[in-house]
Amino acid sequence: MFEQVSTSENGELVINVGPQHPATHGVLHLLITLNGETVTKLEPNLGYIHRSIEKMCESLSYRQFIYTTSRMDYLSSHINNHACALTVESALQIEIPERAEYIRVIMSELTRMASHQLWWGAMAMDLGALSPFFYAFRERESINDIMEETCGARLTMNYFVPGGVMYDLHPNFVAKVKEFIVFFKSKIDEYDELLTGNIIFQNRMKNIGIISKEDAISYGCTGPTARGSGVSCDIRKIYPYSIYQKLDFDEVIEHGCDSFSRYQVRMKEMRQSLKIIEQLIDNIPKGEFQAKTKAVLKLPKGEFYTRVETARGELGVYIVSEGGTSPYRIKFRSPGFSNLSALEHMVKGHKIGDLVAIMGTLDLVIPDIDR
Amino acid sequence: MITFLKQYFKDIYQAISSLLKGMKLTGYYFTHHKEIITQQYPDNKSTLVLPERFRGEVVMLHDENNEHACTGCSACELACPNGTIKIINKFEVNAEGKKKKAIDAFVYHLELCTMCNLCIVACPTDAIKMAQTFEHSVFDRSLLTKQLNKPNSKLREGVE
Amino acid sequence: MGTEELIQSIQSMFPDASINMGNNFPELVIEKDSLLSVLNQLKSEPTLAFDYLFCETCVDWKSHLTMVYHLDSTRFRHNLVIKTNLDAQAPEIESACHLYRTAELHEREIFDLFGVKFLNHPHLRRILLTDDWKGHPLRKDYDDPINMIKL
Amino acid sequence: MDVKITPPSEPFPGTVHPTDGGGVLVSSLDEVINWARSNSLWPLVFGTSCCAIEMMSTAAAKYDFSRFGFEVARATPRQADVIIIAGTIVNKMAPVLKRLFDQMPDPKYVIAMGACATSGGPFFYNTYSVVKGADHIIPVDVYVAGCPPRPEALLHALITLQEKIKSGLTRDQIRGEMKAHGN
Repeated sequence: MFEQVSTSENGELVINVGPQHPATHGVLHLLITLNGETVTKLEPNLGYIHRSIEKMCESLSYRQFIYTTSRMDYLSSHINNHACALTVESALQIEIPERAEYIRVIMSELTRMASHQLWWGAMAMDLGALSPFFYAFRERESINDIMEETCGARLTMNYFVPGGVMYDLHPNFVAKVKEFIVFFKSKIDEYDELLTGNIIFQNRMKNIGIISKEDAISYGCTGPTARGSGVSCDIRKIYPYSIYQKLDFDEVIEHGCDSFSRYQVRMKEMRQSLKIIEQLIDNIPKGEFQAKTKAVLKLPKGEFYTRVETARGELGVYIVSEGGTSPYRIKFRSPGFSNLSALEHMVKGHKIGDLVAIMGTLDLVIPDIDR
Repeated sequence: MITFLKQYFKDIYQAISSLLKGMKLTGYYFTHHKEIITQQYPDNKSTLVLPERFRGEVVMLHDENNEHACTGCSACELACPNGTIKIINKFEVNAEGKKKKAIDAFVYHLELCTMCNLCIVACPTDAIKMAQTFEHSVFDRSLLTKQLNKPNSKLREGVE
Repeated sequence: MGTEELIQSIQSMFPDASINMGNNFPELVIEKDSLLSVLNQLKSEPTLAFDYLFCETCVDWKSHLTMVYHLDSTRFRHNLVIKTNLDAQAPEIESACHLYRTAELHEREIFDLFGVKFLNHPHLRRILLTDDWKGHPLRKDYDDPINMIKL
Repeated sequence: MDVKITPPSEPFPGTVHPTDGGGVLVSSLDEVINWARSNSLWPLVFGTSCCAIEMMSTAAAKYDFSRFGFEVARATPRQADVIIIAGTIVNKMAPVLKRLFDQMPDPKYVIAMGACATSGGPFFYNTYSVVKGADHIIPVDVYVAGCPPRPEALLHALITLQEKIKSGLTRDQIRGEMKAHGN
């Protein structure tokens, strides 16, 4: 299993990165073949956090299986829960109250921002800049406080249930989110000042990890990874779900195809998320927050697929139902899995030192890849 | 050659000036520590208030007569996705000579619990709720398996 | 192109195959031998241009396995599901990874969890589980009395 | 094949001979060493899943575990004193964890953070690849429940570990004492 550092016949060196490595953000194992310092081959070895979620869900009911998905891509747990709840609702044709839709979208966008903040801090730390990590976590904590007050947890919420949300909003929620919007707008400018404008950082990120538009599509890249290469793939725009079609926001697309454009996509997405929340926060409709549903949910026989946009890209939930109380087969099409497959294409020909700068902009969450 | 040198020094100047710009921000926060956000955790224990919805662990509510509202219907046990709750029932003979179901032990595996709140939602009599305690560090894992009903506790009158 | 038109044009392209509307996407059921030619035609036909394979998976129906391909067109934004049945004992199918690069990892995962053998795949090995793992865990008849504790 | 182990005729060099009563100087020196050890624990960066994010939060500005001397998070096991198992351990990862633990210099401590590391947690039932508790692989000193535990809960675990180090007792001694006190 552990292939030792070895040299192949033509003098190329094979080294292991991971599974315990600070820059892989988890337990990713990469087998890298080097010619001198240049990467000639890269092979991911997954499964160090393969928790058999798909098998597990086959024995859980439709109310219960949602909690496992919070642990899949834990940085966008609300959005994962949203995808599952949407699948069940569309299969049972449950109409959810408008208030619940508004709450869901606000929560999703807050999650997206928190995820991008963490990515920003962690990526900068990988490149050797330590202080962005602390700035990013300072802002992230204020999102966590808002979440905790309403959802009851900081990371793995289990707040979206089939039919709506679990509780109503906390009375302080609206005021706190408004406070956060003002607070974060100034901080995001600080982020740009601190890192984006830095020439050293820009030179480090530009012209590495290039993937063309056609390749990005062929490799199945989604999310900011593909949008940095000019692919329009925001599910919120092209196949709108929930109330996204009513909202005014832009799909951020950059055409640089390199690490820096992927970086910029995420920075601009944070501003778009703020814009979405600003539109919603003042006019959350009054009313019910949860539709009346049966105690035991039974999906009709058939196959159901839902696509949502998480912070990392397109998440698909594919449920095959036999008419029972638990899914016959469930498949999570996770964004990280496909984005990772493009890593070899991006890294090939670059120096080993650039690996971290390229992998950082893919924003991989390993439990999301392994499931 | 001249243009190359010009570009070279220009690059160095830009790099240093943009670096200083970022350093200025850090320097600002270093000297203006009006917004200290660090919590002094073990020292602020007396003043630390967690949000009331925070899910720390499942507890069973007992009143002053050592009575609870759990009928032993196992709705929570069925709702739990990963077998955290085990209810062991017994049959008690009441004053009229009828057999009545009551809980013998409400076993709660805190080490398995994911605080998903499904058991609280499922409970028809509101016998259990989430507590805000979070200090669950122990030296031995078996201490995390708890019995939630207190010894000699009874079902409250009128709860069906 | 609307969904009705899409179904009609695909039906006229493949008169032998059956196509009907599923819950979310139109579903095309084909023979497993014709998979590569069907995918090739769907990808190269300029009015269809299915250039993005967004999900590839397998379902175990005990009597047989079903491969499910979800296709999307980034130009026209229409979707199609392709299904093909495989034999449960010795499942074999042509690999799609020369048409869609993303299939490479997906197929390794399916090989790992279902045991489907993909012909002409560049390196078909286990990806999620260790190399010495016995069995394919997402099969319905998989049983592991040591690791799996049933609730 | 029969192998007989014959006891050495003279004591192995460096063997500590038990003395009556122990030395006053040495035992108080032990306390000083334990105190110093407990206040400069260097954790290994070992996060596999969700709990790793809470571990990062604990390292960040709001909770800041450097107030207790834990801030020097090391990426290599050879420089670390305590391994915080933050996340699920699966069968494929188990040998890696064991190897990391073996590479750490003595004295070494282990904190199992969260439900997955304590007992398999959310993935205890119906999974084929999850190790049901990290203590099947390496000995664990402190268990923290929660999914994931709050940063304060992790701090509490670290303070609990400090207490243990200061007391100078081993895992078995602590369990024995707990049994003696009826816990």
